[in-house]
Amino acid sequence: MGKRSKVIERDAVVIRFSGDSGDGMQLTGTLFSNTSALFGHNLSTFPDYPAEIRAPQGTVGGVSGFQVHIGHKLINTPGDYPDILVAMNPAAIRANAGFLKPGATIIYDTDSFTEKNIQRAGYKADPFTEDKIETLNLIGAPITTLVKETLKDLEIDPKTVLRTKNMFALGMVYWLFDSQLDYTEKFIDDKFGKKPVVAEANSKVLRAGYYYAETIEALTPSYRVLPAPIAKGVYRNINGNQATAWGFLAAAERAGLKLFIGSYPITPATGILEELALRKDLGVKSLQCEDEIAGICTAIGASYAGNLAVTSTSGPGLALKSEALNLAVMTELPLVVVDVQRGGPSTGLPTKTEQADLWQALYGRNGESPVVVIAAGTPSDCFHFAFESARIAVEHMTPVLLMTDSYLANGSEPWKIPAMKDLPAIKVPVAVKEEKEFMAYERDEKTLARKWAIPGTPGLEHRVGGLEKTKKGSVSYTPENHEYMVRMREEKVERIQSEVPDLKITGDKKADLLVIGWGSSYGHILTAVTELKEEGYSIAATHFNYIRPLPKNCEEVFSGYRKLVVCELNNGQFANYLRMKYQKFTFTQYNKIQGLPFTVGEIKDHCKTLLEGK
Amino acid sequence: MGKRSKVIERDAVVIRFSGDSGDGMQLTGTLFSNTSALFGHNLSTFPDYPAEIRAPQGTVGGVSGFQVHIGHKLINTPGDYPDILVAMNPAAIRANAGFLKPGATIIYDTDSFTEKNIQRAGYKADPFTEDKIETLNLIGAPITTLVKETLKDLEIDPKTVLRTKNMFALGMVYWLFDSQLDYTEKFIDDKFGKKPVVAEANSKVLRAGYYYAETIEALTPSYRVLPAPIAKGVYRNINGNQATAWGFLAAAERAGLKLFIGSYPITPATGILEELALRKDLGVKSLQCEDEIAGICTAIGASYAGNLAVTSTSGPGLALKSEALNLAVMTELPLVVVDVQRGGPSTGLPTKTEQADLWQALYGRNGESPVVVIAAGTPSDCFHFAFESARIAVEHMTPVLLMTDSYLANGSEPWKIPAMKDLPAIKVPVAVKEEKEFMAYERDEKTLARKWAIPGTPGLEHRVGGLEKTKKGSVSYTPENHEYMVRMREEKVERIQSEVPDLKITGDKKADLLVIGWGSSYGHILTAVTELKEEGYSIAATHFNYIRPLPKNCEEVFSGYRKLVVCELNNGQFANYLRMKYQKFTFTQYNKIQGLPFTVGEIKDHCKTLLEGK
Amino acid sequence: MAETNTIQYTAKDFKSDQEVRWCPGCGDHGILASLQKTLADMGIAREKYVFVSGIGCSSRLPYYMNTYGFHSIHGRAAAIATGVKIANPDLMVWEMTGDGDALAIGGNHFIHAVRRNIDIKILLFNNEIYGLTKGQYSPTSQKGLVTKTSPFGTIEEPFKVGELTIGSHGRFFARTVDYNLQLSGEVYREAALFRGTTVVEVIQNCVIFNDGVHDAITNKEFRDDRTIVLHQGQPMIFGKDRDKGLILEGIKLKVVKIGENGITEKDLLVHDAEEANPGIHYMLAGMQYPEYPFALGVIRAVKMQTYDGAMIEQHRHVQSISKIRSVDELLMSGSTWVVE
Amino acid sequence: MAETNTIQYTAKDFKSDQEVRWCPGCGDHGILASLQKTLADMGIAREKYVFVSGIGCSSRLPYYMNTYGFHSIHGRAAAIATGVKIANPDLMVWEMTGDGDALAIGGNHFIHAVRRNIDIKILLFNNEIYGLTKGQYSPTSQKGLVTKTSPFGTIEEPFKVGELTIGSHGRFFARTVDYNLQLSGEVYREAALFRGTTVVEVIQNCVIFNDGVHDAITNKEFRDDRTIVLHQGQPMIFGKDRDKGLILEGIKLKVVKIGENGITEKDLLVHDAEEANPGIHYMLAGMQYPEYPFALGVIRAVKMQTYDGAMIEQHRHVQSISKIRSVDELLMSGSTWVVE
Ligand SMILES: Cc1ncc(C[n+]2csc(CCOP(=O)(O)OP(=O)(O)O)c2C)c(N)n1
Ligand SMILES: Cc1ncc(C[n+]2csc(CCOP(=O)(O)OP(=O)(O)O)c2C)c(N)n1
Ligand code: SF4
Ligand code: SF4
Ligand SMILES: [Mg+2]
Ligand SMILES: [Mg+2]
Repeated sequence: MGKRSKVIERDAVVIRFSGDSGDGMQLTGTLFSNTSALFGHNLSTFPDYPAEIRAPQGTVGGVSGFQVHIGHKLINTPGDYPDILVAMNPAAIRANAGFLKPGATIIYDTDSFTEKNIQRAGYKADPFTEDKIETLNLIGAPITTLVKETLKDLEIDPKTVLRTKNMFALGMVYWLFDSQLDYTEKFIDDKFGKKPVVAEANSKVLRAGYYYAETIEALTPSYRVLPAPIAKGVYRNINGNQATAWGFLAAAERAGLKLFIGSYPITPATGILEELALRKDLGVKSLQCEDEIAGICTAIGASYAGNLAVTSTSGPGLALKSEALNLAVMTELPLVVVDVQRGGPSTGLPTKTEQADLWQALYGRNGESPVVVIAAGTPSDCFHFAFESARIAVEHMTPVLLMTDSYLANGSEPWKIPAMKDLPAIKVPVAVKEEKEFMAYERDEKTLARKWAIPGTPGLEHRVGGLEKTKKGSVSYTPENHEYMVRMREEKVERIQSEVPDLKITGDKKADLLVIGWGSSYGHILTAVTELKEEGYSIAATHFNYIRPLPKNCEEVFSGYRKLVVCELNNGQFANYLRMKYQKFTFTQYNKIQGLPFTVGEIKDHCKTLLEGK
Repeated sequence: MGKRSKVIERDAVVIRFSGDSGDGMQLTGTLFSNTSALFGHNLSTFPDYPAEIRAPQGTVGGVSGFQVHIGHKLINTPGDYPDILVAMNPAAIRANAGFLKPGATIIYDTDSFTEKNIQRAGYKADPFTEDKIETLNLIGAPITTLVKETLKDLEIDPKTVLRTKNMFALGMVYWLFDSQLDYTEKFIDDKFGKKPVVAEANSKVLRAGYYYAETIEALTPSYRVLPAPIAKGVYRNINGNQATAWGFLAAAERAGLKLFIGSYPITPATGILEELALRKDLGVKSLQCEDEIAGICTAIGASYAGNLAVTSTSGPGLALKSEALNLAVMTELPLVVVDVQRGGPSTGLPTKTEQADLWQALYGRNGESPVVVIAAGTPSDCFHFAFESARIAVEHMTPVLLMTDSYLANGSEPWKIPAMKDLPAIKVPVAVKEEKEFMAYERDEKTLARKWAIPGTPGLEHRVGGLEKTKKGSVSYTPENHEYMVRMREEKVERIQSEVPDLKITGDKKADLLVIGWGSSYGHILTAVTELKEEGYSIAATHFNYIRPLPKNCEEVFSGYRKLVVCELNNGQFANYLRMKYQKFTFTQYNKIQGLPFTVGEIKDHCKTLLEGK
Repeated sequence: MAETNTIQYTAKDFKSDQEVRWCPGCGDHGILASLQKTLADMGIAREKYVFVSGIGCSSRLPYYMNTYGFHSIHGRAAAIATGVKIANPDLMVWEMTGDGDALAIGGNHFIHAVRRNIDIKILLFNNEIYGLTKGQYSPTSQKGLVTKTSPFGTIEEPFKVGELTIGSHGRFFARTVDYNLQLSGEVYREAALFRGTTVVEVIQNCVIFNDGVHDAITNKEFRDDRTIVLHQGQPMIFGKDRDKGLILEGIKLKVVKIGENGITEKDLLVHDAEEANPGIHYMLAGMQYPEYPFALGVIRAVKMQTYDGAMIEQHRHVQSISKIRSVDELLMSGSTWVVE
Repeated sequence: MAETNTIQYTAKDFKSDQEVRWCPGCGDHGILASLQKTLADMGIAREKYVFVSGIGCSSRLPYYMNTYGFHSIHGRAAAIATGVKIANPDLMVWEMTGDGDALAIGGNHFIHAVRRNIDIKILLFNNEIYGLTKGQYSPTSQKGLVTKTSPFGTIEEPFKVGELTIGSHGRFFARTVDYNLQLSGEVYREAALFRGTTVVEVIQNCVIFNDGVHDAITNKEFRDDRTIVLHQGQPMIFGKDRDKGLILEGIKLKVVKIGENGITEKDLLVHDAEEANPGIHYMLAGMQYPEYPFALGVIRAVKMQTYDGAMIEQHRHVQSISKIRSVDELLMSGSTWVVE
């Protein structure tokens, strides 16, 4: 397929599609990653939407991006900075100028570089010199003109013609990677099946882009990324919200319960509700409620009545749910609350990522209010931890807070599809009528969980509620009973520690520096530490998914290192939590509060400073 | 006034009035304490209501109590256990049996010891033997009969007759203390001015009780508590909620602002709203809102529009306010949120006291959300700290969380009335129109507070809101701006440390044990440590009213002691907070989670164990 | 939902072992008694009932019913009840609430439950005061009422429960009085049998904090002249001597005297609770003494698909067309690839 | 409140320096333009205006007004606006809100603001969808609407804004359409001049997530035949040829054709927005195509004391009778004693 003057073989490549909200960049990115996945690459993706639905065309505020990281080694992040940027207009250059790899390639539509667009993007005249990126590998193509030309014989309206520009760019990129066009052509056929002309137009333009790239000499170097050595199995791409939703479906099936979700839409959590709303075929009861409070309250009602109940939200919504969450604590009902974190405080940065709801999750309620707190580490991880959250909630009769964030929710990666039979069965502690009087708060000796007495069962009629209760379930203001119950609720949650897997270490058990992370920074920390180790540093990493209770072996792990650094996207919440729990260790902290994930480079730099300053 | 076979002179005496909710015990206790105050005693009082409005008559659940501690030395608590119990029925005996001083006197109405009442109280036949208190100084009087007898010539209905029983008991108690009846008679005249027969009946019965006590020999020993050496001034009794409300009134006056309160009723905080609703004469704008969220939101609106804005609630209400509190954090508006803590989690023990909302106050919000947290130590203290909270909120343009609790809210003590001119003037950072463009988030160099641009001012039109903002007040999603603003908001709160008074020490700067408390445990800890010191132990105490920021000299203070113990009415929240902030010290903790304040005895016992186990 | 009339119960079967803790003389006692009696007569199995409540004196009721009960948090009973009903449509879900619980903090859940027409039976104890917190005004307190938080009288107009219900797209609204066990029993039964959100406002006396506030319409001496009990298909007659009635004059209701100005029973409006057009029900629910008699009985009862019913239907429909029947099938659906 | 007609402004004076970020073609642009024009014409000093909003596309409006503005949190605008107005009754407070913001999460504050009759001007942008969060159904979405959270169609009935407003004891309700700048201007002005809570429902098109949902009544071709613009004191006539009208038949409204069956203009109902009895307004607000024309204009405008006005009055009254004029005096009042 055409000559290639220079082919660069690479372990991994990062490519970013960037353009106006209307330019179809999300779709383009998705198609590219699916094709890569089919080819056998490891990959990780991250979309980056503007906060406005449609910010003014051509402005930086309106730029929509989609980054894909493909590789034949393990890919743990969507990549810090792109090797290849596809920029549909000057604003896309401006938005990305500060975030490109040295020597990166930029493919751009020269037709879009009109005076008006250049100025709208905030440039005076020449984007490349003004942003000092004229040294990069710039590949301009008159995409708009070429697209019009390509489609001049088809009978379609000009709007539709322009909407195919992204396919031209995608075609060019495919040539760069020597990829097949089949998958994308099939997708186009499926999508526009009902409008054959549109399908034809898109295919035509896709191929036009491909051949254009082949034709012009400028398009070197081109890239080759070998397929990755991947475990056998059936795979699919999955993002964090979908994985979360599906994890709950799996848990419901393995528990033999109906799944109930009561939620109120909020970015970036809405996807969970949307995904589950589709699953009427699996009997999911999805309620879009009037507000977050109703979201959790309907879930509590459903839990009381015997469903596996879930409510999903983001930070501001979690704040609203906190009073009712305590009702679940007091009534000891199983419930999973998902907090897909975003930038705070208040409305904050609603479309950006952050890990600053940890305090709220642990402590944001009146009184002594223990709940289980779990945080997922990667998009596909969300499946596992959603399942785990539901399992723990049901088996231990307790609310569980599952924390993900904007980065996980929207990011996606290939995921090896598990079989339901390989997942553990969830044991539901249903109360049954016995001879003796039913005691609503009688506890299992081992777990301290009470039994789930489901309305409709004859003979188990009982009352629960938010007031302090005796073992029987009657209201009690007795001092000793209250202290006893406070300690029981606490102890019940603490005992779950016996089921929490031990911390794992990446690297040696003893070293100069241990990098500690939790939740969504997993991939970045892992990559940074792996690379540093390869570079010869004495370093290791460990990662927390279980925040409360913490794993048993924390002390043992921490003891192995001279320095400990906690990296998180907030002002040090987990670091402080560890300080409080493990007073004898000195935890330094590395924080970023910018609405963005860490870059691998940032973590490496910080670790080097720590190691060199030893 | 009659012979007294034996008069016991005492530094302090604790007396508890106890009876059915309908027996008027709260009024009796209040009258007794006011009389004592007039006589010149130091005192502290604590009422103890049942949770139900009217629990079934004659049951323990329906017992209403009022405890008064009077003394001629400093009185810091309402006393652990009473020296004298006035019990209007068997249930009152049952409710208090476990909480009496050795050798205590019990005055009771023998007429109420009917078989029915005895059984309702949960006894079989004889309360005194069944509860093993027959050894105490029991003084039975046929109060019901005597009251009927006294009033037989007055034309009043039997219900009213029975309602005067409390006055008979009060008369007996007054004789015990050789008190004057003037104050109470005047009170009776004022209260029943419109119903002279009722006034006469009450006075008659009061005197009848007094003379009855004088007549029966059994009424020895009697007590004499000398007046206390009290600072000159005008005094009044004040409870915590009233003091809080008045502190805000004072602050508004000293700031030259109108006071606004938006609240929703909730036990035990309602009194603040009720008190301020009375003050239309001082121009207070009091709104009883539809819920807690509206309470804080109306207050935020009022603050935006230039009022000194306050919202008051208890734990569950604070949970509901947390989302909106973050709006105040983000918009940097002055606001005081009062949390009158009660037993939690959830509805918990709504009429009982606890200090378990500390975590929520500090951390119960999404994102990085710094607010000032202040806790009052005694009922009258609430005045000072309400004033301080308002001052800090306004001068530093920040929300402040003021924490009191059920114990402070309902407890009362004499309070030396301050003059407004002696309180500091509050400097309001009002924005004024200048030449240059108005920047909504421009900060004062020293405090980092922004200016308050009050709607209605020409030329300062601007927008604020919950999204992250630039200095100018425009929405910004820029990574660096967000990190900068997060740090500014944090730093603004931290800088208030320069105005936080240093920790004070009761006892020596170096000793074996430092007892650390915060908020309402002040009196109990102080008393316990003072007594232990007098008993020769190497001990000191320090107390926190400023929780965030903490006082500057914490480290210095902590360094002076071999052991540190944090006493609080929760499961160790402040202890953990200190662990996180001062990692190098080892804090032990002493907790009680029973809906009750500490007793002095408990603290002493625990300290002794710590000191002896050294 | 559960079938009726299958089991023989007496009111006692619905009494729990908990001591009733309302003030002596409180109207809540009557409500409880009437409810226990009604349920016993319905013959639905006891375990099928769930009583959900918020917080308030009224919200204590579930403790006294020997059924499943959930005494939740302030204002949220409607949302919790919704969850219970959706989770298990086979249960009969009652919500016990007060004027503060349902209409102050719980206002949003109230209007949305009504709008959705979810099959829960709401009993709103309207004593026009916050009882449990010892006497603050509520959203139904009459303007000017002096309470602890309105020492100089309130300055806000109250909601009328019926107007708010119908304004929220309500299909069932009825009203009764605490002491009238007979009427209450009838109304509760109608509510129980109706499929959809039923709002029953119970005029309730709080002897401690708002005693006698309903006197103008509940006092024995005049109540027959100042209230009208509406019955389906019956002319709107009222008065001790049954000599007064209601007619429509222009766009308004009007009280007339039978026999005067040639008015006969035939001229009166005939009550039709099942009329879908809400206009007349809205006016009936809003009637207030002295201009009008205060309306009792079932004022509106218009059948409509319930939310829970529609959900069941939609599930059935989707399940009949979807190819996905298990999580395994779901996970394998759409774009996947095989690594070998 | 501020006096009108004192200052000369043009619409431009009310434009802020912020870039307008709604989608091209969004109905919000028209609302903004009409509002800026109306305010300029009112002649009230710019600094007297406060625009409070919640969260949603609609709630972005305050950024574009060169007045005081508070873009708050989701659903709470009514409560915040209430605080602003009470704190400083001299301000003119506008609330910008959406169907989700005002009626889903903000439902409780909405009905209570309306009930209290606090003098705030509510503009509810009704696009029957959640725009900002990218297309979920709202409490005003028509039953059956397919959205991201209702992939098989919603199963709940919508609120009608006018019914809920009147059911909450509302005194002012009006309706206009985004693109109709003329009518909108008139309605906004009426709302501004009315003392009390004014609810203006603006029928708004969301081009991205619910495009054309109002077409049946907004399409140029039929809109004159399917809507009726109500004018105070005018007969209820509508239609392209102004040949249709409304009459009352029994307890219901009915559409008639002038000229048919002997009907003349005189037989038609005459609009009286000031009629206190809410029955007819309730029916007018509830009218829906195709049975009825959809009503626009000021449907209800009944004067009543405002909450803010009543508070000022009560303050004056108490201040005239109380002896306490300063905190010092308060602290010294009641029982005190002197220690010398
Ligand atoms: C979140 C929260 N806010 C406030 C309260 C306090 N509270 C309990 S009941 C109540 C009002 C009760 O009034 P109503 O519903 O009319 O019941 P009633 O006691 O009159 O029957 C209030 C304000 C609470 N328990 N929880
Ligand atoms: C507490 C909270 N919950 C949810 C959200 C997410 N949210 C923002 S706007 C919105 C709905 C907006 O709908 P509407 O009010 O109709 O405004 P529109 O965008 O349609 O103008 C939602 C659910 C939020 N910002 N805050
Ligand atoms: S306070 Fe009122 S409503 Fe509550 S139990 Fe007593 S009488 Fe009934
Ligand atoms: S999403 Fe809809 S409502 Fe929002 S700006 Fe775009 S068109 Fe307008
Ligand atoms: Mg009530
Ligand atoms: Mg909308």
